[in-house]
Order: sequence, then structure tokens, then C-alpha cells
Amino acid sequence: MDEKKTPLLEGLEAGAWPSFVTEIKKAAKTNPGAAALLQMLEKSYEEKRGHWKHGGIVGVKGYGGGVVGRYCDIPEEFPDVKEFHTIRVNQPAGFFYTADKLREFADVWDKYGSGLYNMHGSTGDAILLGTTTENLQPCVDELSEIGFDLGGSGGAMRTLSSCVGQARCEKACIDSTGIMHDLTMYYQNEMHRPSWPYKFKIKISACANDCCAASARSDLAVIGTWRDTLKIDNAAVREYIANGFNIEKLIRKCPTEALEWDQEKQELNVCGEECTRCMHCINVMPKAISIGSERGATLLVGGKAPVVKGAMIGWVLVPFIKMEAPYTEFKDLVDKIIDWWADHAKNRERISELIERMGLANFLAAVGLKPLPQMVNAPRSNPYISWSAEEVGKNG
Amino acid sequence: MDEKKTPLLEGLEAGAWPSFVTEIKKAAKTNPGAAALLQMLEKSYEEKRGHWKHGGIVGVKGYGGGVVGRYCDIPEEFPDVKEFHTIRVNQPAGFFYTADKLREFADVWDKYGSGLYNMHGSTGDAILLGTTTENLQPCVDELSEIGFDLGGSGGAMRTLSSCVGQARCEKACIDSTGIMHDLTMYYQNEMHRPSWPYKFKIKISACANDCCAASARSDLAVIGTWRDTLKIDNAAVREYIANGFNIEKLIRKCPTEALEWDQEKQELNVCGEECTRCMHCINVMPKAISIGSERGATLLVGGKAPVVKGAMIGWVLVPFIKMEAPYTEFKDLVDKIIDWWADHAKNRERISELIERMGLANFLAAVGLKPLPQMVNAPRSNPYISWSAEEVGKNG
Amino acid sequence: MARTDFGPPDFRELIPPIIKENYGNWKYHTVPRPGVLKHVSHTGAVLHSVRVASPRLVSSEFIREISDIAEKFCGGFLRFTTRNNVEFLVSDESQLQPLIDHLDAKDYLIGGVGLSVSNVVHTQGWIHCKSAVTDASGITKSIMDEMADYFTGKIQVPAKLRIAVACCVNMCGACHCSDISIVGIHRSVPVVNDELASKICEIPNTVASCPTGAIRPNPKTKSVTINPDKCMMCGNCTVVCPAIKIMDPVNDGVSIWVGGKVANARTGPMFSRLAIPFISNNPPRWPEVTDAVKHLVEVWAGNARDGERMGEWIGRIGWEKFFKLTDLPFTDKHIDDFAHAKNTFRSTTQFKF
Amino acid sequence: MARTDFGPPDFRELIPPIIKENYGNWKYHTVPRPGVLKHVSHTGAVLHSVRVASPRLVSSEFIREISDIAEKFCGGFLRFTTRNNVEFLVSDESQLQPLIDHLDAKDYLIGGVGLSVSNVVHTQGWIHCKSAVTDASGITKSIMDEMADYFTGKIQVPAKLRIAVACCVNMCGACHCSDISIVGIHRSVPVVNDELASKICEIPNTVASCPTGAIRPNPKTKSVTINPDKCMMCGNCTVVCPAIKIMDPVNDGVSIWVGGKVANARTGPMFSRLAIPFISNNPPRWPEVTDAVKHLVEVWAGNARDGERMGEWIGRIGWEKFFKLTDLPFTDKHIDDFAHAKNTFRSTTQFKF
Ligand code: SRM
Ligand code: SRM
Ligand code: SRM
Ligand code: SRM
Ligand code: SF4
Ligand code: SF4
Ligand code: SF4
Ligand code: SF4
Ligand code: SF4
Ligand code: SF4
Ligand code: SF4
Ligand code: SF4
Repeated sequence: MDEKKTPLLEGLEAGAWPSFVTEIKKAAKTNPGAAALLQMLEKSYEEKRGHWKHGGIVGVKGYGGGVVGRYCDIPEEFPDVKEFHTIRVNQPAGFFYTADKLREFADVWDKYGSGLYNMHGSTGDAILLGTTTENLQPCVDELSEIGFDLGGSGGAMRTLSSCVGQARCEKACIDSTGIMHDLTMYYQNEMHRPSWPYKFKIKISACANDCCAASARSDLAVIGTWRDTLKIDNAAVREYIANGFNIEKLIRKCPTEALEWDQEKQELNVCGEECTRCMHCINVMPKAISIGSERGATLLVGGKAPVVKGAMIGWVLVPFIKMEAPYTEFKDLVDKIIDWWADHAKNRERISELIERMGLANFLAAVGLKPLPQMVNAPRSNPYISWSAEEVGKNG
Repeated sequence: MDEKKTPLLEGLEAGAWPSFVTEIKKAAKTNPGAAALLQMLEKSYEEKRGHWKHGGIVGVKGYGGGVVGRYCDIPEEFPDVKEFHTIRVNQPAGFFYTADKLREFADVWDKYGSGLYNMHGSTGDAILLGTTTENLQPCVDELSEIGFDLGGSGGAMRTLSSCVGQARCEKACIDSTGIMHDLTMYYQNEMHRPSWPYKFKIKISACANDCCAASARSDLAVIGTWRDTLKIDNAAVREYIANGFNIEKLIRKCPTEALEWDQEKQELNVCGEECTRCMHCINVMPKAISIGSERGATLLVGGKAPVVKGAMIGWVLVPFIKMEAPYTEFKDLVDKIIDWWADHAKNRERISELIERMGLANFLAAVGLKPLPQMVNAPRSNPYISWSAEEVGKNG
Repeated sequence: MARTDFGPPDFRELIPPIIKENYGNWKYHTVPRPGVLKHVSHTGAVLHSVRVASPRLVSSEFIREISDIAEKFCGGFLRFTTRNNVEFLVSDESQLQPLIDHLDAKDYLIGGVGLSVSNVVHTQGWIHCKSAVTDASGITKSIMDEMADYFTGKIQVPAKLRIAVACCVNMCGACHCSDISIVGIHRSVPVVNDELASKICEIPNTVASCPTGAIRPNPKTKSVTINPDKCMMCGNCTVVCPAIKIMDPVNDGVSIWVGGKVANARTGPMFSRLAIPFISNNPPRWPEVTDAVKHLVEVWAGNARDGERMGEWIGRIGWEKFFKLTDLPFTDKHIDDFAHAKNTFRSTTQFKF
Repeated sequence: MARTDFGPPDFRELIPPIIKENYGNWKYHTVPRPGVLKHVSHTGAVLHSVRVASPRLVSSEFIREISDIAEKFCGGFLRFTTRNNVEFLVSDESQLQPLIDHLDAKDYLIGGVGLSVSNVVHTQGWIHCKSAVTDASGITKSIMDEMADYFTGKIQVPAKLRIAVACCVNMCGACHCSDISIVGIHRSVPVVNDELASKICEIPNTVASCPTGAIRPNPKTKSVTINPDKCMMCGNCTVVCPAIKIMDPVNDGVSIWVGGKVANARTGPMFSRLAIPFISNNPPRWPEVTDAVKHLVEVWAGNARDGERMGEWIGRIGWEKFFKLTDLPFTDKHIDDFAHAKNTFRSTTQFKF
């Protein structure tokens, strides 16, 4: 390959943090697409602007999405990134891989694409970064042979994501990875054939620490919790204290004043009714305090980024739901939510924006959920209550 | 008078709390308007509906407001309340009266009106409750002879109100009653000749306890505060403690953790920089803790009831302003606020609704105030920042 | 022509000499007994204020009577409070007990000071307002008959408790920031008199008056149409157009709100929030309303910590626990659906079951 | 036709035996050294996870190298984290130190665990997105070069600190809830190519796409007009209509936001809020941005109490103090003026000077 200079980017190869420039360079050694990308990026760094065009729909057989079409706006100058589409490959739950699986994956991609990846995309996919229209189909075909399917894009169920959960975490109240895999299989059609007003995302964190940032970034967040009382092993508590742990500080930081230290008995007690399962005490004393036994999840609806009506953090829709295979209650609810949304939403209107527009109470009625104080920080403060004709008498 | 039965209302004469029915009855003994009011009210109690009509503008010479016209909707049945207008009499600051003044007041009203009062209306006026169109002018004329002027109504500066302040309170940081009187005199024209899009209310509380509920009910709330540090008399603190005062509890309730109890020195200390002058410690230990020396006020803008865009609690407009006669800085600012509001507001749009519609930053620029973090709970969370063409370069 | 714009009487001419002399120089106060404030100045001067309940709606007879009392015991000096109580200003300490005895004999209720339930800030009601959905004075009297012992200090409460009553959503008062407030509300869509409207209604203003955009011009009738699905019965259109009526004795009534405050003490001001969406008007004593208020006060008083106002208590325990402790149903009405509704949705898994 | 809808590889076939055996049965974990997690199961089984930094944008060479390492020390088992770090899953404790030594030798950065600054969640940038206002990878690399010691645990911090970078306001990631986030923003009103628009623009959709109603149809040109006073440069219209362009190298750049969080630990999730409205793009190293981030981290680390995330710290001290301590100017840009702005106004006199 004709090696042009990329002095600006080279500036990003120094330093302790691993360099994406170095990575692109590695790929560029053998891959013309990657080499062109480097050159074009250098140009962007010089000009302070991107060089990708708007628009351009591409696809593969049997799928309505999973591929993001991308064309450079100066194809004359950079013919090798004229077409540079990404393939969204659905990641294994929990982002678990084996060396073999990864190598197979790289083999396919080296054959058909740039040899560059985002491991992983923000939604969770293993993103294959840049190939031509021509190579899409064979690449996807070969990926399917090694067991990798496409993720979501467009007005569809998006690739799900979860925290590592019970696979490696003592705090997991639900089987987040198992749930993710089950739901992913269940929603294959909804994921692969966009037919909704906009994207719909589900993410699963197995406890309120929310290690996959579900409540901020998913239309429906599944967050593990428990309904009884957390467990305290007081022998372990005393051990922590013997090792210098400051129990007073812990108690002060409990947001609900649910914890009490009995100095005499050297015993930490919790009032289960007060505890809001914030995880704090469990986080700082994992050996001594652990999650309750009656486990399930809280569902939050509406998390999303700012576009268009402002960012939202998902709000409580179902305070507690059992999450046991085959997750029928959950799936039924999701069906109802999607139905109502698909029926009423405008183009590019996320579920939270629709609920905001139509009213939470109306939404709850439509999906058959009872209004609960857990759903709100506080009841309304304005006196603008609506009453339906059925609820009231006839004006005398 | 023909005494008809009012059994429902009579039910409201029993009980420990003083009865307004008894009061109406007292007036009804000699006043046909009051007697008719009682009858009509009984009818309202029977029918569960009011009997006052919409509309009806009345007035007195030289004034555009101060009188609220009221007509009953069944004048045939209750001719004596056919016209039953209220007169809003501007109360003395701090609601101070002498026996003589009150008697003079009652004499005039017995002559021209129902002999019924609201002492006082929610805005602050001494409300004369019910007279005829005919009697309005002579009543107001005679009131003026004993030194009582009208308050505000309509699209005008409304009657001001204040807490008792320095007249009887150790917490007063400003002379709330003096300020109220001065401003009332200054805004006589604005109060008496409505020419604005809607009402504008000013209330003055001499400290953050806000005993005249200014921040909830006035477009511009003046709340006394200080800029240095509150004062602690530690001898008095020790006295409190000796008498059983729980100092730990006080410290826990300080919202800013500004207080510290030095057990060894038996000394209570405050960090002036942390203290947000919430008044709590001063409230519970008035003998030991007192307001700072560099006194002035915080101005809050926008407090109001729900109609139309929802209720608001005034928000910080000026963190600190000296409030010393003749209050020139304050009056200049009010002028600017009113000018901007009168220029831009729609009919029946309060200042806070206008600011909400036009943007707080635009408002600040218009009235010449610098944006300050004290004005907000938190900066914006949405990325929708506007830039004017002057602020940026020319698109290259 | 009569003189105008001379303003109210100057309060400086209406204050007792002790206040003139100690103006801005008070040092501290104590509450020697319920309903009485003792203010001590830096000079050592002592002023006692004796606070008594007033129905606010008073007669000339009442005015004259309190004037006589003030004259007899206070050199003629008295004032009203911002919550419409009367305060007798006693400069001569020897007159304090005689005044109290006199007030007791005359059945005045002394109280409302400090940790107590003070007077109800209320509004005109059927007595004088065209918009009234209920009678504020009647409800106030009914409630305070039940609350008298809380006013006088016989029953103690953890903190101040402020009740307000407004006869419509205009909330003339501070209902939106009271510990407990009772607000008159409608429950039916207004009725348009098309014929009248075609003559007197300013159509664009009327359309604009509706906060939810429920009103559309109706070119056929030269009037307006109201979309019942969008209407939230606020009554604002009836203020702008007299051909629109919303009064409805069958469906009008009151709602109850809790947890508001105004003072910045400890916590900032708070809005009152919906506790009970609707109770029918039941004059003369609105027993369901007084029961509800009593119940709310009792649950609060029984559960709050010392110094915790209603809203601070709820803030600590959470609304879900409030509804549990008060045994009030939580309904679709409690969920905000007005302009800023989404700010009330709970964006955290932290809640109690 | 190739098979479809068979889904991702089943993770159950990709987890090491120790995880299979102890699935859902972990008891607790410790952090034996920075970057390493030791999970102990109820059966006594021990799994070590060694976390290393990844640039996220990686090559096949990288993929093969980490595969080789995993094979050598971990029986071939590894995973990625939700913040794009790589975790080597060590079942055989005797392989732990050799693995660490190997990683050190190869200059992998071990860290990101516990109280530390972990990897930056970031987005495509100029590398692949048509909407990119800046380059997320370049900024990320520049920042993390400065933060490396915070990642490896050489420098300690009071709590977790999460940084995110998004190249436009779409914020693909969790910028809106990160301790520090860097977001690409435009500062100029989009330019409409009327001729093109008249051909390809779906006018009603385009008009509807504007959150502030700044776009009006222009019947004359069969295109649309943008009201510059109403436009807040969000770029949403450019997604809907390709004839509208907003890219502007002179005025594009980034904004910095602070204090967001996602976890429900102690406090509920919080939004990130504006700290610095604008910094020009200054590739390749965006020194003004990295300085600002470093400064923010240092002021936080120097002032926060143990366990206090950025937003919790600011919540305790107040934004006015935050701006004072960081010496950042507070401007009109910081004051919200979007749909729910009034909820951000301070309705209390409680503030610090
Ligand atoms: C690739 C990815 C960023 C990355 O570098 O990781 C990405 C890239 C794009 N996002 Fe995104 N989004 C990606 C995750 C997200 C996330 C995070 C998440 O899913 O957890 C969000 C925030 C959460 C949310 O959905 O609200 C996100 C919010 C958006 C939005 C704003 C949506 C909103 O309602 O606010 C848009 C705008 C749009 O859809 O028009 C958008 C649009 C886009 C588009 C499709 C815009 C475009 O047409 O160019 C980008 C394609 C770029 C490209 O070159 O591939 N992307 N996007 C992420 C998907 C990878 C994957 O499949 O794993
Ligand atoms: C008399 C009084 C109630 C009382 O019993 O004390 C009152 C009575 C009326 N108010 Fe009020 N308001 C009274 C204080 C208030 C207050 C409290 C205050 O000023 O501190 C408020 C809440 C604060 C505020 O201004 O927001 C208040 C908020 C309203 C509103 C809603 C305004 C808003 O922007 O939300 C309206 C509706 C309107 O103006 O159309 C209103 C309208 C009315 C009208 C004029 C409606 C009408 O045309 O019938 C009432 C006249 C009734 C009558 O028979 O006199 N009144 N009104 C109060 C005035 C007495 C006085 O001058 O002292
Ligand atoms: C007389 C009066 C002012 C006036 O100009 O008329 C007044 C007078 C005093 N107030 Fe007040 N307040 C008066 C209405 C208010 C109001 C307004 C209202 O209720 O509508 C408030 C705001 C209420 C709210 O937050 O909803 C108010 C909030 C306070 C507070 C803060 C209460 C708290 O939340 O802790 C204090 C401090 C305290 O009580 O320790 C206070 C303290 C005081 C003190 C102790 C001040 C002093 O040192 O003299 C005065 C005697 C208090 C008492 O009654 O216990 N005053 N005070 C008002 C009596 C009304 C009544 O008859 O009951
Ligand atoms: C590996 C990972 C999950 C995964 O499926 O990949 C993970 C794993 C663990 N998290 Fe997490 N968290 C992971 C992303 C997150 C995220 C999401 C994110 O950063 O985008 C969050 C929400 C962050 C936020 O609030 O903005 C998150 C908030 C927590 C918290 C609560 C933090 C706090 O605010 O106090 C804990 C509890 C703790 O650290 O004490 C926690 C605790 C843990 C524990 C200790 C759980 C356990 O017992 O095993 C795990 C090791 C923690 C560590 O890194 O110190 N994890 N954790 C993610 C590692 C990301 C990385 O490479 O840095
Ligand atoms: S969300 Fe909870 S269960 Fe899942 S990895 Fe994080 S701490 Fe563990
Ligand atoms: S989980 Fe949170 S709320 Fe519950 S006891 Fe522990 S610290 Fe308190
Ligand atoms: S507001 Fe403050 S100064 Fe005024 S009466 Fe109340 S406590 Fe005293
Ligand atoms: S006034 Fe309030 S904030 Fe200041 S020290 Fe006293 S209790 Fe604390
Ligand atoms: S609250 Fe409504 S009904 Fe009552 S006085 Fe005010 S405007 Fe009239
Ligand atoms: S009552 Fe209110 S919501 Fe209903 S039509 Fe009239 S103004 Fe609109
Ligand atoms: S943040 Fe914006 S520019 Fe960056 S990848 Fe997402 S859509 Fe593209
Ligand atoms: S950039 Fe945003 S605000 Fe400006 S016109 Fe386009 S959509 Fe509207």
C-alpha cells in the first residue's frame, strides 16, 4: 500500500493508554479499507470535520436491519472507503467469548472486511467496522456458519444487553445473562425486521448497581431486586469491624436509616420495611451483607438519550416481577407495551415520549397495570385532574 | 327584618372555633345586606352551588380598581344582595391597628355597607364585604377622610404585604413593614390604575422563615437574609444545654452540616461559608443564635397559584441586595422587570409564565442581571444550548 | 374630587410606644404559655402578644369588641397576623393575666403559636365569589372545631401545621404550599351556551385560555367546542367567556392536598401534593372532609419526628409509605399528567414495597 | 438461503467450567490488587478476573493476541465488560501472577476495578458516523493517557468515576448519566439547500422534527425556513432531511457535563449537567478538553468525601460552590431553557454566596 503520512494521528500513538490509531495501523498493514480510513481520518483531523455521507440503505437477505450503510463523501479521494458499512453482530450474553470463537470471528472479518472492530458498540453488539456492499452478504453468511447472528437497527427491538450477573457476581438477584439470551431468541423476528415507529431497547442488570446502565439507556430496564429483607451475617460484620471498618459511616450513608448498630450486642440490624434495596451496604460489606431471598426484578420504562424531548432515566413501571423462565408475564407485558406504542407513536417517537404525551395513567390503563405510589416520586401538585364522564354523576 | 330560618348554617354556630355564621348574624341584626347574604348562603348550602354572577365592573372616581363588582344571580329572590361589591382597603403594614382606628373604620362601613369584613383578604387588604354600587363612592370618600385608601385589583400592582418584621421580631434582617409602606406609597399609581397584562404582587418577609408566604404568593418576593455569618452566643448555648437542649439533634438538622459542637470547649461553631441561612438553628435557639450583621434581602421572582401553567414558588433572582431607603436599586429593578413583562406578556400571563416561555437567560439579559449559579438548583441537563450569531465564528 | 393615592395609614402611627422604642432591637422571644409570645429587647423591654382565633369573616361588633379589649388591656394596640389571627399587644406585663382571663371568659380561643395548628388561610367561597366550588368558611369552621385543641396547645404536635382552604383552583391563598389544603374542584366538562357565545365570546381569547388546547372554534355555531378528552376541568375558560359554565352541584366538590410548606427552615419550600382526589360537598359540616383532615393530622402527629413538618415527614418515609400509613387509595388521579408530569416519575429503583 | 434468526452464540457454551459450576452461587468478592477481582463461591471455588484496558476500536491482531493470552493462562476464557475493558478469567490461581507478568510485559494496563477511573464509554466519531461533531476515539485516547494512573490505581480516588464521550447530542452511550461527559455540539444554525430540499425533503416530517418549532414550510421555495432565534442547534432536522446541513468546522466543538450517575447505590440515578458549554475541536489531542477533565477530576478527588461520586459531592456542596471550587464561569448557557427548564430554577433562599 501507498503509505501516506498521518502526522496528526501519529500524535495519538504515544501515551500509556492503548491507541486506536495503532490498531487501525495494524489493520492497515494488510487491509486497504483500514488504510484508507486512516488517511481519511487524518483529513478529518486536519479539517475538523467528518467525511461520511447521510443516507444509504444496505442490507442482507432475510434481514431488515443489522447493517448500517455508510458512504464517504469524497469517494474519488478515498475509493477504498467509498462504501464502509458496519455490521452489528449480536454479542453473546455477558460478553463471554472463548479464544477459539474470537479467532473464528476474526477470520471471517479479515476475509470480508476492514479487520477493525468495536468491541463492543454502546448497545452491546460486536461491531464489524467497515466493509463494502458486495461483501456484506458473504460475510453475514459466513458469520452464520460460525454461529454469529445479526443484531438490531432501525425501528426494531434492538440488541439486548446485560450485566455479567450470576455468572460472576454475588449480587445478582436475577439471571441477567440467561434472561438476555432467552429474550434475544424470543425477539429474533422483532429484532431483525424493523416494523416499529422507532427503536426499542431492553437491558438487564441483575441488581440496582445497574452495571449495564440499563435505566439510562433502555426503553425497558430490568433491574434485579428482592422483596423480603437483605441478610446480615453478624460474625462477618464483626470481622470487618475488627479489621478497621467504620460501621458508623456505613449507617450514615444508608439513605433510609434502615440500619442500626447495636453496640451492646455488637449486632447490625436492618429494618426490611424501610430498606429501599439501594445496594450500598451490600456493596461495601459484600462478605457480611447479601441480597434477600425472594428475588425478582423492578421494571423501569422510558430510559433514553436526549433526542428529541430530552434525556430520560427509566421510571418505575412494575415494582416487582418474578423473572423465571419462560418469562411469560414479562413477555406479555412487553407485547402490550409495544402494541400500544406502535398504535399511537409518531415516527421517531420513543415510548417515554409517547407516555409523556398521552399521560402515564392512560398508558397504565392500556397495558393493564394498576397505578402505584412506587411509580412516582410524589403525587401531582397541580389541581388539573381529569374525570371521565363515566366516573361522575350527570350534571343536575 | 323578616327572619327566615337558616338551619344548615345554624349547624355552624356550635363548636369551639369562632363562627362566621354568628358574625353574619350579628351584622344581619341591623343590616339587610348581611341578612340577605345569610339567606342566600343557606340556599347555597342547600343546593351546593354559589349564587354570584360572572362579570360586572364597578368603580370609584380616580381609581381603576380596588373594588370587586359582585351581583347575585337571583336578585328577585334576594334584592338586598342584588349588588354586593367588595372594597379592598389597603391594610397598614404589619396589620397594626389602634382601637380608635378600627372603630372609625367600622363606623364608615356600618354606614355604607354590610357591616361585614374579611380581616384580612389573602393578599392583605382589609376587605369590606358587600355594598351597593350607589354606596361605593361615598364609602370610599369617607374612608379617605379617615386615612384609608384602596388596594389593588385587576392588571395592576397589587396590595403589598409583609411580615411583622423589626416591629416585633428578633429575626428580621430587613425592615419589612417600612419597606412595604415605602413601596406602597411609591406604587400608588400602578396600584390604582390597572394598565398591565395581569396582576403583579410583591410581598416582603424579613427572614427566610417567610411568615407572609411571599415566595409562594408573590411575583416578586423580598426575603431578608445576611451575607456574613450568623452569631453564636456560646454562654447562651451552654445555658440551653444545661436546660436539657439536645445539641446533637440541632446539628443533625442543619441542612448544610455547617454547625459543629466542640465537646471539649463546649462551644458551638458555624462555618459561615457553608451555612445557607435556613434559619433553623436560630429558630430553635433564639436566645443563643442570631442573624448576621451584613443584612439585606434575596429577591425571588415568579411565585403564584396554579392558573394557568401550574403553581410556582418564586425562584432566586437576586441572591443579595441591600434594602435601605429609598430602595432605589430595588425600584429600578422592578421597573425593568415590569417594562419587559408589560412589553412581552400575553393577556393574563404572569411574569413567571412569561419567563418560562421566553427563557430565564433572556429575561436576565433584558433586566441587566448576570446569570449566577444561585439562581438554579442545577445547570441544564439537556444539550440544547443556543448560540447567537454574534457569539460564534462564520461558518468556514 | 376626593383625594387619591395617599396610601394606607402609616403603621408607624399605629404601633405601641414599646415597639417604637425597640424597633429592630428585639433580642429573642419565648413562649411562656400556649398562644402567648414574650419578646425581649436588647434594652430589656418586654412585649407580650396574646394571639386569639378569628373567623376572619367578622362583623363590626367583633371589630368593636376586640378594640375595646385592646383599649382595656393594651393601650388600644392590636394587630392581625398573616394567618388572620388577632394579636393583643401587651406592653404592661401586669395586664397579661387579666387580659387572658378576660379572653377566656369571653370564649376567645388563645393559641396558634409555636408547634400548633394555626388558623386556616381561606377564601371567599359561596359567600362572595362567583367561581366558588365550595364554601371555604364552612369548611374552615368545621375543620377548626375539630382542631381547636391543636390550636390551643391542649394536644401537641411535632411541628407547625398549616391548613388552607380554597374554593377553586385559583387557590387565592397558599394552598399550593400548605401542610394540608382543601381545594374546590370541578369534575365535569364545561357547557357552552352556543347562542350566547356567538354574541359575547371573544373566540381567540377563549381558545387561548385553555391550558390543554381542549377548546376549538366552531365556525358553524360561531361558538367554541370543548374536547372532553382533553379537558381537565380547570374552569379557566369560564373566566374568559361568560357563555361557558362549569358549575355542577352534582359533581363539584373538594380535593385534599398535603405536604406543602413555605418556610426555608431546614428544607426549602415544597408544593402540596394530592392525597384525596375528591370528596363531595356535604354542607354544612363536610364530615368526610373534617374526618380526612383529622385523620391526616393524627397519622402525621403519631409518626413524625420532633420538628418534622408534614412534607418533611413524607419526604423521609416516602409517599408509598404515606399512602400505606394513611390507608388512602392511590389512583390514576394521583399521577401527574400536566405539563411537567415526567419530572414526578420515579427514576430510581429506590422505593419501599 | 442462509439460515436467519438463530441468535447469538449461547453464552453458556462460552463460560469456563468454574462459572458453570458456581453459576448463581457466588458468595463475595475482594480486590486483591488493583485491576483484579477475586470472586469466591459458596463452595469455596475462587475465580480471578484480571481487567485490562482496551481502546475498544481494535484490530484482528488485538483480537488474536488477547485470545492467545486467554488460551495460555485462562483455558481460553475471557470476556469484555460493559465499559469495553477486557477481562481474563483465571480459574487456576497459579496462573494469576504469570498472567499479570505477561500483561505487564506486553504493556497492557491492568486496572479499572473498584475506586478508579474506568474505561471511557464512547462512540464512533469521525471514524464512522455521519453525524459526528468531533472524534470520540481521539478525545478518549487523549483523556485516558492523562488518566492512566487513575485507571491502574496508582492515584486513588474517593469513588468510581465514569467518563463518557459522544460525538453528537444523540449521545450514543450514557453521557447523560456519567460523572464526566464530553458531548460534541454545534453552534450554528443549519443551512438549508432550498433547491435540493424542494426535491427530496419531506416537509411535514421536517417541520415536525424540530423540538422548538423553529422550522416553517416556505411555500415560495417549496423548501423550509429556519428561525435562528428559536433554533438550538440540535441537528435533529438534518437526520430527517438530507438537504439541511449543520456541520461547521469553525463553530463545532464539545461541551463538558458533570455529576451524572446510573447506579442506585446510596442515591438514585442522576443526569449529567453542563459544566463547560464549549471548547473548540483541537485535534489530535484536544488539550483544552483533557486539561478540563483532569482539573475536574482533581478538584473532585481533592474535595469529595470517601465514597462520594461526583454528583453526590456536588449535591452536598451545591452547584454554586462547585463553580467556585472549579473556578469555572457560570453563564447564560448553563441556565436551562428547554421544555422543563423551570424545574431547575432554585425555589428557595437556601444557597451559598
Ligand atoms: C454504533 C453506536 C455507537 C458506538 O460507537 O457504539 C451508535 C451509532 C449510531 N447511533 Fe446510536 N449508536 C449506538 C448506541 C446508542 C445508544 C446506547 C445504547 O443503545 O445503549 C444510544 C442511547 C440510548 C438510546 O437509545 O436512547 C443511542 C442513541 C442514538 C440516537 C438518539 C436516540 C434518542 O431517542 O435519543 C440516535 C438518533 C437516531 O436514531 O436518529 C442514534 C443514531 C445512531 C446512528 C445510527 C446515526 C447514523 O445514522 O449515523 C449511528 C450510526 C453510526 C455508525 O457509524 O454506525 N443513536 N445510540 C451504538 C450502537 C452499537 C451497537 O449496536 O452496539
Ligand atoms: C378576596 C380574595 C380571596 C380572599 O377571600 O381573601 C381573592 C378573591 C378573588 N380572586 Fe384571588 N383573591 C385573593 C387573593 C389571591 C391570592 C393570594 C395572595 O394574593 O397572596 C392568590 C394566589 C397568589 C397569586 O396571585 O398567584 C390569588 C389567585 C387568584 C387567581 C389565580 C392567579 C394565578 O395566576 O394563578 C385568580 C384568577 C384570575 O385572576 O382570574 C384570582 C381571582 C380572584 C377573583 C377576583 C375571581 C373573581 O373574579 O371572582 C376573586 C374575587 C372574589 C371576591 O368575591 O372578592 N385570584 N388570589 C383575595 C384578595 C383579597 C385581598 O385583596 O387581600
Ligand atoms: C405573627 C406571624 C407574622 C405576622 O406578620 O403576622 C409570625 C410570627 C412568628 N413566626 Fe412565623 N409568623 C406568621 C406566619 C408564618 C407563616 C405564613 C403562614 O403560615 O401562612 C410561615 C410559613 C409557614 C410555612 O412554611 O408553610 C411561618 C413560618 C415560621 C417559621 C418556620 C416554620 C418551620 O417550618 O419550621 C418559624 C420558625 C419557628 O417557628 O421556629 C416562624 C417563627 C415565627 C416567630 C417565632 C418569629 C419571632 O421570633 O417572633 C413569630 C411567632 C411565631 C409563632 O406564631 O409561633 N415562623 N410563619 C404570623 C403568624 C400567623 C398565625 O397567626 O399563625
Ligand atoms: C464488569 C462489570 C459488569 C459487566 O457485566 O461487564 C461490573 C462489575 C462489577 N460491578 Fe459494576 N460493573 C460494570 C459496570 C458498571 C456500571 C456501568 C457503567 O459504568 O457504564 C455501573 C453504573 C455506573 C454509574 O453509576 O454511573 C456500575 C456500578 C457499580 C456499582 C455502584 C457504584 C456506585 O455508584 O457506588 C457497584 C458497587 C461498588 O462498586 O461498590 C458495582 C460493583 C460491581 C462488582 C463489584 C460486582 C461484583 O460483586 O462482582 C463488579 C466488579 C466491580 C468493579 O469493576 O469494581 N458496580 N458498574 C462492568 C465493568 C465496567 C468496567 O469495565 O469498568
Ligand atoms: S448489576 Fe449487580 S448483579 Fe449485575 S454485575 Fe453489577 S453488581 Fe453484579
Ligand atoms: S440496601 Fe441501602 S437502603 Fe437497604 S439497608 Fe443497605 S444501605 Fe440501607
Ligand atoms: S419572616 Fe422572619 S422576620 Fe418576619 S416575622 Fe417571620 S421570623 Fe420574623
Ligand atoms: S442557619 Fe441553617 S444552614 Fe445555617 S447553620 Fe443554622 S441550621 Fe445550618
Ligand atoms: S379560590 Fe376561586 S372561588 Fe375562591 S375566592 Fe379565589 S377565585 Fe374565588
Ligand atoms: S375547563 Fe379548562 S381544560 Fe376544560 S376547556 Fe375550559 S380551560 Fe380547557
Ligand atoms: S453520538 Fe452522534 S455522532 Fe456519535 S455515533 Fe452516535 S449518532 Fe453518531
Ligand atoms: S437544528 Fe434543531 S432546533 Fe435547529 S432547526 Fe434543526 S431541529 Fe430545529
